This record gives sequence, structure tokens and C-alpha cells, in this order.
Amino acid sequence: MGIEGIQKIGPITVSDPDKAEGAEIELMRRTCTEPISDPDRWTEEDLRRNLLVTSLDTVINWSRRASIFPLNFGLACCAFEMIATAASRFDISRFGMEIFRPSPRQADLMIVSGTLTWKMAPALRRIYQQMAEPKWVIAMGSCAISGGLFHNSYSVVPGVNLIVPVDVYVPGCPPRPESLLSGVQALYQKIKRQSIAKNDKPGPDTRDS
Amino acid sequence: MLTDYSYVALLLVCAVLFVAVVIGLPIVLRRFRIVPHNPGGLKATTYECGMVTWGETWVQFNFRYYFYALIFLTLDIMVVFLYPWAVQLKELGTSALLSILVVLLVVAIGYIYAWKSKAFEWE
Amino acid sequence: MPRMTNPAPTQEIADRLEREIPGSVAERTDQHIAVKPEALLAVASVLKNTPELDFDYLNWATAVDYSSHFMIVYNVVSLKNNLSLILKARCDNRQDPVVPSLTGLWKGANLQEREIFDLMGIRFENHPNMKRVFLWDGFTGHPLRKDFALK
Amino acid sequence: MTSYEAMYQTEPFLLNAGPHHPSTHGVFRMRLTLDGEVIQDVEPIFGYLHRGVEKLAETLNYTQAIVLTDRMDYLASMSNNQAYVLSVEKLAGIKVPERAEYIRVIMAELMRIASHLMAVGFLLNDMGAFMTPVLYMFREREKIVDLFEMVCGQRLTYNYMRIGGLSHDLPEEFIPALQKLVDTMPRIIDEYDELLAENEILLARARNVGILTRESAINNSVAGPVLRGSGVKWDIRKADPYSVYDRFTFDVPIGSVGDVYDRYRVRIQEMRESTGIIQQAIKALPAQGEIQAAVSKNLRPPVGEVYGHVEGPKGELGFYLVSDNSLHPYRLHVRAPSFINLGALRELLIGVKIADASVIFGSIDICMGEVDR
Repeated sequence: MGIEGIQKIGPITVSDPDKAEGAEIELMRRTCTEPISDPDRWTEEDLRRNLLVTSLDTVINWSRRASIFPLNFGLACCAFEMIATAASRFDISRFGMEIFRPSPRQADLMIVSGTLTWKMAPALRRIYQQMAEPKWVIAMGSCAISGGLFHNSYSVVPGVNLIVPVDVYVPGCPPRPESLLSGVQALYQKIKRQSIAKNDKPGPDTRDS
Repeated sequence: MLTDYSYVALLLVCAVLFVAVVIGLPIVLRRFRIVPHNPGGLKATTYECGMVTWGETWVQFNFRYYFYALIFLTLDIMVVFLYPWAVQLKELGTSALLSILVVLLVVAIGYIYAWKSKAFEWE
Repeated sequence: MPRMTNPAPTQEIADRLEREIPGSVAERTDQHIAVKPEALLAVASVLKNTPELDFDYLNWATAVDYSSHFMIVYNVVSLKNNLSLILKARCDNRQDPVVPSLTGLWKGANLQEREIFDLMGIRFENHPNMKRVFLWDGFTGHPLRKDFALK
Repeated sequence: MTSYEAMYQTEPFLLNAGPHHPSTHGVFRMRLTLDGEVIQDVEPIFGYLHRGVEKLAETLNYTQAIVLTDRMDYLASMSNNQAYVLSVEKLAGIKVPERAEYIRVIMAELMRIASHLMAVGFLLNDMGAFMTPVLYMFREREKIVDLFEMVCGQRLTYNYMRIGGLSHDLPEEFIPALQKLVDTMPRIIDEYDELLAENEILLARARNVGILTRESAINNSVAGPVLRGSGVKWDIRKADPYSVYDRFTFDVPIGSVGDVYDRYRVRIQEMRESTGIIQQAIKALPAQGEIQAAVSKNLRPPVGEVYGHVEGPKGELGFYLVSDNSLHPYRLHVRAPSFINLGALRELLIGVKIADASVIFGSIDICMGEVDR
């Protein structure tokens, strides 16, 4: 078995893949206890933006929000409401989200739909970090927002914002397709106010193990 | 006569322009930090369904895949010869036809040999 | 009356088991038969292989933690004569509970026994792949035990 | 082995068809050892959606646990409700009024159609007919989901059935809407069937692929359309008729070879049977009548244990309940058909090419909420 393939997880380097995965999960369980602040610093203070920056902003923000490619990160029941939103009745492609990309390389928006368990948390963070900036996260469903029905279970992450910074929270269990669409609208308002002058990364990279 | 080549020149200019814009634009935007750009970290790791890649990836594959590719290559090169011949068929006359048949015969022998040595069976 | 999966005649089966493997039946009610853990494998092969019983379909397997002991519960069904029998095995040792594995007779028991090991902590000897099935490798404790506090 | 193959020794290659993979219908992971394209070994890895439902059920009382059952097999919430509620009624000896039984049968059969639509749609999606059949199947499912929403207000997790009956009675416009749906459904299923059954691509990808013989199906204790696809005539609605199923006449379709095509055909045929059952149920539905037996909210069933099972869309879905006469179930075990059906996956996938692996996996039709519980 090649060595360079093994990801160095903190101080532990383990050959057996399951032990390595278990070690990473335990590490995350101990470290990820504080929710990461939502990346919306640019919405508070008003910015000194000259004409050139604002016009460039509007063009860039319009182009970004008009064609967001979501990543189909379906975990549980909310995944089927997400697919129903993508289906022909509640057509999400009216808002530019035509295709659901399976790989993070071609996706801009990660819709975390369903219950996130601790075993899936390292995969979620790795996929989030493998997405290219600018990237956004919608936490869909009360399980993603706060662990929901399974809040005090031994294997459920109480809230996705412990792992990745979340931009829009869509409540519901599962949220109706219309509320997911209103979540998408909320994301549009957020993108509209982004500015290159601030030049902050929308999604600060989370804690690297 | 010269004007005929003007289209080629125009095409050349468009091509170069297109390539310059497509490659240059991200570099310019990145330099003025309009577009976020931070590679590295976990982003550079290979994506394998959210898991850590494990084990060797430079492994020795079964030979039949290479054999299949070689056969495709032989037939692909044939196309390079067939196209100009087919376009000028009338002027070249039957002598060209015979020479192409010889070339096709040679390739056919190689093809049948590959077929008989079970290159196309996947089991 | 259409055919019903009527609970198997436990009296009849218990007597037959007692005849073939003396001392194996620990307890019998008209819902279930409880056998001693060490005789479980023999009893299961009798149930499966005797032609007229023919319990060829293991429906499900689970375990219950009665805080003084564990109880492994199997439900075997005979598809041919539409009978369903609940087979139990009691396991008193709480530190290192071990029960013979039935994957030799029914391949369907493989995953379910791994689930019992993962959530209840009962090990099955000569099980081909005795590992946790749901929880990750570093997880300490077995959640479905009564002494495992949720939060 | 021809000469050149013997000469070149190949090395296995480890690949994760991991938790986040388009064709694994949720967070299911298969660690594949590959020789080129052929799968040498498969290790299915579960647990990426394990939420500890059985442990949480021990902290809730009997009525609250209904909510948990919705989220297990989220494609067949009504059947989950019915299975759980059935076993509690069997334990506590509660008689359900006649009208509630008929409504439960209608809901369960509608759920079976919706779940089979999803199974067939995503199976064809894996086979390469990208998104077109799924979008058609979603159009039908939206009609069924509208009916459920009309009855209980939710689209996916219905929480509709209660111990001893139902939470709401049918609104007036339900039966006409149901009648319209059930009248058009056979024609729509025939349309899909004609479109797909003779399609040679589907035949090439499904015929004699992933054959599960009759004996190994029984030995692996698979259930539902997978078992019936292998030619075993075993359906809980016939073998152990619960609720009012003994009053309906319907046929149990079975396959012959046990390959992907037979499982597909069994599901399509079952959809037709379900529409037949709903037609009969609409006629026999008592117009008025109680829909909820007198059951106290904090029910304390007698000490004892029970196993109640239902023929869910994925297979036999059973609840093994142990009660100690307290408010909370002492132990609740779920016989999850998707989880047990996956026991046969490894046997089906070894020696198969990757492209067929996702088709075979799709034909088993699992739902991760039920696999990982």
C-alpha cells in the first residue's frame, strides 16, 4: 500500500484505513464544538466603494448568482425534497441552478440536506474544502440546522455550522420545495451585497486537521 | 489569389485572440484580486467521494486495455490517409485506388490478427 | 381462511429438539423457544435441515438488554409451510458475552449479527467479519445497552 | 488464458464508491478492489446516516415514536407508520375501526406505487437514461404526494397514523381525486412499460445481469421485490394477511431468472396490482364511521413482546417491541428490509464490471434512512 496516499491526520498516521477514519472522526468530535460564524461580515458596515468598484460588483455578483451550480449533497429525507425541487414541478432551474453537479470541483453551492452524522462529518468538510471559491452553503432542514429530531443522539452532529460555515438556513422537516426556493432567494440577496472591495473570502477555510 | 489566404489570416487572428482572452482573463482578474484565488490545503487533495484516497494508484492494468487502444490507433491513422484520397478520387484515377487497397490490406491483416488473439473479448 | 403465518407449534418443536439434542431447550412458551447458547448452533441446524420443519429463511435477528442478562432473539420462518418461530438464547456473562454465529447456516445473519455486536456488544464466534457495521472504529461503548447514557 | 494475459500480471486497485456518490442513492459506501474494470472484492460500509433511532425510541413514549418511524424509510413513511402502529395495537390488543383500516390500506398502496416509481426511475437513471424517466416518475409521484398532503398536510414525513386509528379523516375531495388518479394510473404505467420493456438498451443492461438464484435469495434472507424477482412467492399480505388485506383479491407477481430485469418487471407489475387494490378499497370503503379507537395518549401496553410486520415497498418491514408496562418501549427493533437486502450485495457484485455494479445496486432499491436507522 502506497504511503503518500495516506492523509496525515494530526499526529496520528495509521495504515489501516478504518482506524485512520475513526481517528479523524474522534479528532473532529473533540475539536468541532463551537459553531463557525456565518460568513456575512460584508453585510454590516457600508463600504466606501467608488463607481468603478460598484459597477464591477454588480456585473460580477449578477453573473455569480445567475448560474450557481449546486452540489447534490443529499443525506436523508431532505434530499428527496431537494430532488423534488429540482424536478419539473418546482423547477429550481428557473433560478439558474439547472444541473446538480456530483463533484465538488464543478459546484458553487453546497445544499446540506439531511442529518449529518459524525461519521460523515470529515467527508462533508473535505468536500466543502475541495469546492472552489466563491462557494456558499445552504443548511436545509432542521437536522442540518441543529440536529433536529435526532439532536441528542450519540452519532449526530448538532448543527452543520460546527463543521462548515453556513450562509442560509432553511427550516422545516423536510422544508417544502417552496421554502427551499425562498432560501435560494435569500442567498441571492446575500450575493448581491458582496463586494470585491472587501476582498474577503466568502467561505473562510475551516480548521485544517 | 492572395485574397483567398485572407480568410485563413482572419481565422488565425480570431483564434489567437480567443485563446488570449480565455487564458488571460482569469490571470488579470486574479492579479487585481477581483476573483478569489486560494489553492492548496485540502483543496488540492484528490476527490474520492469525500474519502481519503488509499493504496497505490499507479498500478499495472490488464494488457487488453492497451491492446484495444493500439488497434484503435491503427484504424485512426488510416483515416488520415483516406480523407485526402477520397476528396481527390476523380483526378487520381484507378492507380490511386489500387495503392489504397494495398494499404487497407496490410491494416486488415493486423486487424484480423488482433481479432483472433481475442483482443476484443472483455471477459 | 387464507394461509396465515401462524406461530409454529412450539410444543411439538420443543419436544423434537429435546429428543434430538437433550438438554438444549431452556424454556418454552407458545410464542417462543429459548435454548441454551452453547446448543444454539445444533438447534439451528436441526431447525434448518430437517425436511418437515424446513426453517430455511432467517427473518431477523436482534438482542435485548435485560440489564441482568442479554437475550438474543432470532425469528426463523419456513417459507414452504408458512410457519414462523421465535428462537431465543440467553447470555448471562455481561463483561464478554459470546454466542455462536449462525452465518454458517444462513448468510442473511452476517450483517444482522454485526449490527448486534456494534450496538449491543455481543460477540459472535467464528463470524467471518466481526467488526462494527454502523459506528466508526474509535467509538467507545455500545449504544443500545441500558447503561449507555445518551448525552 | 491467452499467452499475453498470462505474461502480464495485474495489480488490484482500491476505489471508494464512497458516501458522496451519485449512484449510491444516499450515503452508502462501497470499498471496491478492482482489477481494471472488473470488481474483485466489495466491502459495503454503512453508518454514514446512523442516527440511533432504536436508542432514541427508548426515550420517547409510544405515540411520539411514530415520528421516528417516518424518517426511517423516508420513501415509504406510510408503510413505516402502519407497521409500527400495527405492532403496538397487536401488543396492546386494540381493535381498529373498519373505516380506518380501509384508509390505511389505501395509503399503504399509494405509498407502494410512489416508492416503486422512485425505484424504477432511479434504476433507469443508473442505467444511463439520465433524468428523463426520473422526471416522468416524479410527475406521477407529485400527484400521489398531493393526495397525501390533502390528507395530512405533509409531503414526505406524514405522521398520519395513530395507535388505534388515524389522525385525520379524509376530506371530501379526497375520494374523487383518488378515483381520478387511480383511473389514469394503469394507462400511465402501461405507457412507461411500453417505452421501456422492449427498449433493447435496457434489455442489454438488465437481462441476465446480477442474477440472484432462488436458494441464495432465501439464504441471504432478502425480502420484497428482490425475493419475488428470484421466483419465491412470498408476500406478507398473502402469507400473513394483516389489517383487511384478506378481503382484497390481487396477484403476487414473481420473476423467473432473478436478474435486474425481473426485479424491474416485478415492481412494474406490483404497481398495477396496487392500483387494483385501491380500486377495490374505494368501493368497499365504509362511508361514515369512527377513524380512531379510544386510546389514551400515554399508553402503557402490558408487559410482553410482539413482532408486527407489513409488506413494505422494499420488503418485509417489521417491528419487534418489548414493553415493560411503562410509557416508553423497553426495546424497539426494526426489521429493515433495505439493510438485510444489502447482505446479498457482495455476492452479486463480485466479478461484475463497475458499470453493472451501480445497475445491480439500483435494482435492490435501498433507502439509506432504513439501512442505517
